[in-house]
Amino acid sequence: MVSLADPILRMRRRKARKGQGADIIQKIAMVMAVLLAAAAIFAPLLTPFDPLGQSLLARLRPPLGFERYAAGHLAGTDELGRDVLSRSLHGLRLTLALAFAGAVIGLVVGGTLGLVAGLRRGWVEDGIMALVDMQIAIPFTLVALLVLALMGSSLTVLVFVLGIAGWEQYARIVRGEVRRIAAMPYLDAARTAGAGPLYTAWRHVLPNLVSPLVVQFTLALSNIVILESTLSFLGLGVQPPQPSLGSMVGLGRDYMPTAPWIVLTPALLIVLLTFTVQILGDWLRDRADVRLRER
Amino acid sequence: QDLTVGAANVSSYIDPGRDHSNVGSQFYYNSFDTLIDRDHSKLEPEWVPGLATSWELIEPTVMELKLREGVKFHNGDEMTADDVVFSLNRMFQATFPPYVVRAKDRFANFTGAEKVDDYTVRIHAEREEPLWETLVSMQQAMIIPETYTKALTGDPDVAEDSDFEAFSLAPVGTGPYRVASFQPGETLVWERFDDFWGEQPPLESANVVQVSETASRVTALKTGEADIITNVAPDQLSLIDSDPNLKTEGSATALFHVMIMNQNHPKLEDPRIRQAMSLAINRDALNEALWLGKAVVPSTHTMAEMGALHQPELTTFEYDPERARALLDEAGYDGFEITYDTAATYYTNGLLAAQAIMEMWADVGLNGRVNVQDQWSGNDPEMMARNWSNPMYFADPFGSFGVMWAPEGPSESEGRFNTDAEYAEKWERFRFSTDVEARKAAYAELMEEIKQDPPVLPLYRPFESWGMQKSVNWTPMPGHIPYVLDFRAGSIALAGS
Amino acid sequence: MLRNPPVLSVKNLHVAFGSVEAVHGLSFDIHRGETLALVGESGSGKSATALSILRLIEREGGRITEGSIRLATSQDPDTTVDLASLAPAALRKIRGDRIAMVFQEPMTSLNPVMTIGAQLGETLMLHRGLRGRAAREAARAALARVRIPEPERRLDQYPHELSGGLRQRVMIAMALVCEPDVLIADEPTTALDVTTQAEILELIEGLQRKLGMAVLFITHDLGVVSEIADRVLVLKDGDLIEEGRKSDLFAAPQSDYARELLAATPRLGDGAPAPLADPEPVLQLRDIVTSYGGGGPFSRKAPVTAVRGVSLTLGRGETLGLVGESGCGKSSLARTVMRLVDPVSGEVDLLGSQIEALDHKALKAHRAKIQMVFQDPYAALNPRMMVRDLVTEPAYLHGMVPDGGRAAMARDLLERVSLPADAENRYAHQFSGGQRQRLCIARALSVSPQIIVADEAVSALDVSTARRVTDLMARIQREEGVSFLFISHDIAVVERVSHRIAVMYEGEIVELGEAAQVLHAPRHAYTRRLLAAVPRVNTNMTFAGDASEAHAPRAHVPS
Amino acid sequence: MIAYLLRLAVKAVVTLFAIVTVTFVATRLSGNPIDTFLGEGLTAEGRQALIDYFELDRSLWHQYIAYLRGVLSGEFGLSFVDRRPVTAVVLERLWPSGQLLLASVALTVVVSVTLGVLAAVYRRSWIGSAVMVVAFAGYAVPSFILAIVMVLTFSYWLNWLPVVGNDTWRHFIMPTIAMSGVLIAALTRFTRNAMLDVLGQDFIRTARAKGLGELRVVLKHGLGNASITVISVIGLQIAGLAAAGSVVVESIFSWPGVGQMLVNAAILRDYPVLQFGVIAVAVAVVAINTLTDIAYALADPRIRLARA
Ligand SMILES: Nc1ncnc2c1ncn2[C@@H]1O[C@H](COP(=O)(O)OP(=O)(O)OP(=O)(O)O)[C@@H](O)[C@H]1O
Ligand SMILES: Nc1ncnc2c1ncn2[C@@H]1O[C@H](COP(=O)(O)OP(=O)(O)OP(=O)(O)O)[C@@H](O)[C@H]1O
Ligand SMILES: [Mg+2]
Ligand SMILES: [Mg+2]
Ligand code: NI
Repeated sequence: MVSLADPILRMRRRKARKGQGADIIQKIAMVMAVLLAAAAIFAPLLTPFDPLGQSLLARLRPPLGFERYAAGHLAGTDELGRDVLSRSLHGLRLTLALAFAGAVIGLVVGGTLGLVAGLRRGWVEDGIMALVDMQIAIPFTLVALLVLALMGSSLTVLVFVLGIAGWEQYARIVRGEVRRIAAMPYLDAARTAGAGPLYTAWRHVLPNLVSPLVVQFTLALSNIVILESTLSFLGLGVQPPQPSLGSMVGLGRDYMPTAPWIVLTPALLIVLLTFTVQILGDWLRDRADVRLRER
Repeated sequence: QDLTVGAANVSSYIDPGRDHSNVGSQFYYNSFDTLIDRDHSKLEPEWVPGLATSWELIEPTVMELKLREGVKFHNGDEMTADDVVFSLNRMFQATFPPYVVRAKDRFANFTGAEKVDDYTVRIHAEREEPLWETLVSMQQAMIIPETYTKALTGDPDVAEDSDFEAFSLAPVGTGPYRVASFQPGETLVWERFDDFWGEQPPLESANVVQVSETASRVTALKTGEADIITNVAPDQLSLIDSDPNLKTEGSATALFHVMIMNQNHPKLEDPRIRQAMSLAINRDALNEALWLGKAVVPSTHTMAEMGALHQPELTTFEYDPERARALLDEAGYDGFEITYDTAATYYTNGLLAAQAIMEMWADVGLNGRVNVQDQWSGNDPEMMARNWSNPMYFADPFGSFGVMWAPEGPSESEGRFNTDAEYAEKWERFRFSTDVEARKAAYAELMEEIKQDPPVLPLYRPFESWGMQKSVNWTPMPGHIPYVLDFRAGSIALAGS
Repeated sequence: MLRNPPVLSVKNLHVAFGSVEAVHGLSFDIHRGETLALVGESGSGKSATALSILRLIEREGGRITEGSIRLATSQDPDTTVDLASLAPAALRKIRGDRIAMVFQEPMTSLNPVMTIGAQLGETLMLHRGLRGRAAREAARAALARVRIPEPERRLDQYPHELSGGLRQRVMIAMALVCEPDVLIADEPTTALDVTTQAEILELIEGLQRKLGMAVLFITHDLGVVSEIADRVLVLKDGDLIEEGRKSDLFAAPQSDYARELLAATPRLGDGAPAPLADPEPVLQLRDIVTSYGGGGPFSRKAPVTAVRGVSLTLGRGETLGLVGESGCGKSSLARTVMRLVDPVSGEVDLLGSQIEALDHKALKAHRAKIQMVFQDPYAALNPRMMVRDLVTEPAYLHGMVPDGGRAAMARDLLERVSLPADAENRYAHQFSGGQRQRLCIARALSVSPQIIVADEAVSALDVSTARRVTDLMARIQREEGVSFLFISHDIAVVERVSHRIAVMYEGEIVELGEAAQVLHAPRHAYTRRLLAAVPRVNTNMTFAGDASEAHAPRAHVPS
Repeated sequence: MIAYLLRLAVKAVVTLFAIVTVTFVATRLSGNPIDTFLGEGLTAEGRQALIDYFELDRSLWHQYIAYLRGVLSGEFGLSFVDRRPVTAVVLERLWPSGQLLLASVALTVVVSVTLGVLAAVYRRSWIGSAVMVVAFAGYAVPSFILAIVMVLTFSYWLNWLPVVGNDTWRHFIMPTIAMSGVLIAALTRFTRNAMLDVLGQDFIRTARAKGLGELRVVLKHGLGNASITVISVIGLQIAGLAAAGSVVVESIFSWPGVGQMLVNAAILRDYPVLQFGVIAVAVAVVAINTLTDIAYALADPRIRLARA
């Protein structure tokens, strides 16, 4: 019978929801997420040192427990004698802020374009999808490079660049979803009820986009963290002396053989951050896709 | 006897006339000769015959040179006066734009070269020239083959621009190594040139590979993939020195890292502010921290290489935070932001120094911000301050300060430095006086002007280091311009040969 | 008759999914040459039982918690192996060789990227060790056996190149390729048209007679049961309710549940509502032509003309039934009437206004007069809207109710379709299929329409649920004089509700008349064919008429 | 199929034309190249001489038309910096990059398909979790960190592998792994999801009902179908990610490829190189995309056999 869905679906949903707790890795990720967010938000309160405060006489001091440890600098000092831990936490803060801002921009730009493409069809859709194809064909690092080289890498430009980094992903997802939803009978139902396109988009299409977008948003977050660090590697990321996780790693990499601690803390934070976000994103995706959980 | 060099940079073309970059200067001396050479093991200039066996001034403005006979170019052509005249005049009477640039900033006094006979040439100057040998021994005056070059493209009898373009990718000289292969920005392979006129060099071949990433470069040295690596930052020295198979060599190179300031920026017009920017910087502290004290902090724009014109007794630049504060007060500095531009990686420790300087500025109440951009901003009217380097292109104050800060020179053209008639007059005396004392005095006066209305602050002579296998016996020589990789006889030796 | 040991014997079978038990102690035997039908409504555990026999249930996340499934060995019918505890390797030898299975969905049960030949060959190689030519020949023979035209050519085709009926034949051929002792058919015809269904049933019956295998036939359709079964098991919520010979069941059902099931099953010839005398026309269609695609120069598909010159009139208070096989254009007609697609030509006259060419704004005023109820009650309700908003949305959009009045209106509507008033705060997924369809009707009623187009409105529902929904519609018609355009491919259901019936075939109305006339004196050959294909009860028992029941394809077979 | 191919071709051409235009405009907007690549210390005259020499003062429109004409006749101009035809500059570097890309994609496909299948089949056991954790971790480590850590470990300390250049197969090991890290992570997850999707479908049950062994069910029926979706992603994601990764990896391993060159060209505003480089990369990516679209169509009979 066609209506097999009802009891099975309900049961699966229940199972899925119960399943949430089961995975230890996901639990750990959630705890990590809270810790990281707290560390970022309260960085100014948590850190004993000014992240920009230099001490040229105490450069490159190793972390606690090593010879030449400089008192108070638990994670050591960097190439200008700044406290690595303080910088890392402030870096985490900036990186997270950047990632959020970037992901939101991507969401708005890509989401809007995808929505328009999905709803309008015709040449509008073709045009937008051609843009998407183009974006895919030009490696984004190059685009970023060009824009940053052109406009100088101020924070605003950087946010903008990171923001448009993932727009085409959003656009593709939204368009696909919109088209899928557009084929759903409940849109026909709304139309026969007299709903106009704006009402339909707002009331019927958007709410159904929320969960795929949330998933994409988390993925974009971690992608942006990585992208920011890659741009920093190329000298185009957050500019010194301002610390971001990416720029600390990017600029500190020359010291990896001699003073690995400069890179270690921020690199660890990057890995933790992206790892956490990815797992949360995947968890959200599995949750959103009932079928995936069941098989 | 082969050798591999891991270089931070390999240039994108090889033409000694066109180039004056820190990257390019690494490569010319092995493949090209000048007419007059100098003993590079000595700091004081000691002229020795190069492609010319003798030279004399037959008039105050004319030098006649006797050419060495039997000198072969790498392509087998024999060098004659035609080649020399062609090489010199491509600079002195330049038409190819990249040459024009170089002609203006250093060869302006030379009107042309002329062939007397197959092995005699004359160089004509417009005015009496106090720096004959120095200028003739410059990298830009190296000799290239005429027939070969002209025949590279188009009409084989005419030197088109495209000939010079082509030459820079397939360079041919008279030096002890010929360029066997060249991938711009990647690799350069030298092979011993058997018909070299002088003493045969010790290496069979040498291979320069660009390895831009510091960690990779150090690693390549450690794994033995490279025998020498360039651009070792002071912080990496201990790493290499601690390895029993490796060692480092270095010297405070004949170049200043400088901070330039825009005299014409509306907010910096008051010289007191620029003086304060300068006085606030504790260059000795930078040296101690970033260069482990190995760099040299000058009191004025001078260096020992300049021989008679070395004037360390002048104090043009100093550290005096108290005075800086006072000057700012006097000038009514209101806390506006001063940007300090720097490239991300071009200068060793450049970015670190920039950040440290911001702290030092903050100490005296200056509100500075580092602005990292790879784009050259020295000609941007918005530019307030930035880092730069001022190499010694040849051993004279003119070859260092003089090239950049001449009236209507590059700095003035870029609109961040002003000169007046008085400055021009002093500059004339400094440039053309034949009496050394007169030149010294004039230079001191110029320095005083710079002190009063500063457009520049030399930070230090950076300590440039090379890492190498213990078996390699090489060290930078004091008589060279910065960065030259000199692999000629007597300059390098490999143990166990 | 000699004692005939069962070929398959299930004892006290318990199946659980996680902690939920789906089958609670089922026991039955099947003998060689016998067809045992397993009936019950959705979720009663039919498939769970079938999958347990092959031990495929573990792959679906279930478990046999208790009981035995004994299969007679091929050498000696008196010795048996217990499938419930057999080792995987031995089990694999039995699957496809001694016990084979045909699944419900022919569209998705074949591997889309392998040719038919390859898929058949796989089984042959596995169990018969045939390869190359021999395998191909055997595969061809298997296809020929299920009477697939041009079997040779089919071997190199992919599933998507075949129609649904052909695919189901391939499935059967694949199941029978090793001539199994037991064939399990899990709703093998549910996804098919009545006419195709009749052919498949006949095929299975014929093959069974020829091969003498035992068949476990799973269905929820009593009509099908009456056609094919020897014995019947009735299942409800995992419990065996009734077991017996087919004739006994139809003649004298023992349990209440079986009786209820029989009663709800619509039977052709039960009689239709009497035709109305000259009702005032509310909807008139003239020469409607509708086609899809062929839009721009880059369009992928050639245009498909789904409706070809249809003219119809619907009277006030009347129900017009529209029947026809899948893909004949019924939904397209409905969508045209609703202006969800624009007709290529023709006129739609709604209560005196021509609406076929109105633009969106002008149309809106007319939308309140005509509403639609869709086939799939799951997809027709936005899963993220609350019931209150769902059912009042049309009225709200037409400004018939202020924002603040929606709750009250929703309660009123829910009451009219006999749903509890507290349902207003729930979401669609918290209702059963029948309840959802009621929500759809309530939603349509919110604007007090004069016409409701019901496109397969009960096809997705259980017989008993469907019965309750059609009753509800009849009541609404009685109370409010609403006209229905009632679309279904199931003639028995259509008969029960329609004053008049229109038969559609390949986009055209081939026959239109009063219900009794169309059903008893069909004029058009297609109508006769349609009627003949409806499964009939061929016991000489209680039911004088024919039995048939609603079955709706989940994925429609494209024609 | 023919119509499908035609559509692909049209799409590819349109995309490339757009890319040519956009890169042209973008490079022109990005400031005067003179200041960057010959920048320091030019006199005014010298500067003007160079501007004339490089024809940088012509109108944009003029330059664009000239450029388009050049593109159509295969002429992309001379590099501003080393004054060679950019085609030579770029093409000689395209192959090393291509080799690295191919090696990475090969490694990625082999590893991630294996891992992805494992993760899907054992998704309820620790094997599946372990694979996924590794995949997540791979995605979380920026490729330059991975590269430098490898360099320090395997070359600096252990002295097992060379770091400079692309001469022997041993030179390929680290760059390939560094570049594949992210790709493997991405593709593994994708393969897993695609496999889960397929393994949940009806025909898998049919295959099991036939008595097929689990290995054959998973590989032939499961992977056979999942590979269709996986192929589509290889083109789309992998090509893009790889191109992005190459910039970083090439510079660390002194790989003579386009990635590093493009970065330098962007910084130096060497328009002709940048333009042709971007176009060359785009052509490569579009070609890979188109090829995968074709592979996709070939793998999926539903598209392959669709009539025009
Ligand atoms: N994979 C599963 N996971 C959990 N529960 C399941 C699963 N499959 C079926 N069930 C539950 O087991 C019970 C029996 O399901 P089954 O599929 O056997 O019903 P059915 O009689 O075949 O119904 P239908 O007519 O819809 O096919 C139902 O309550 C259903 O919800
Ligand atoms: N959106 C569409 N685009 C293209 N063709 C369509 C579309 N919808 C339906 N068709 C085609 O139009 C024809 C009629 O389809 P329609 O859905 O009206 O049939 P139906 O009688 O309602 O069938 P069913 O009983 O399966 O619902 C079919 O051939 C179908 O393939
Ligand atoms: Mg079932
Ligand atoms: Mg329909
Ligand atoms: Ni310079």
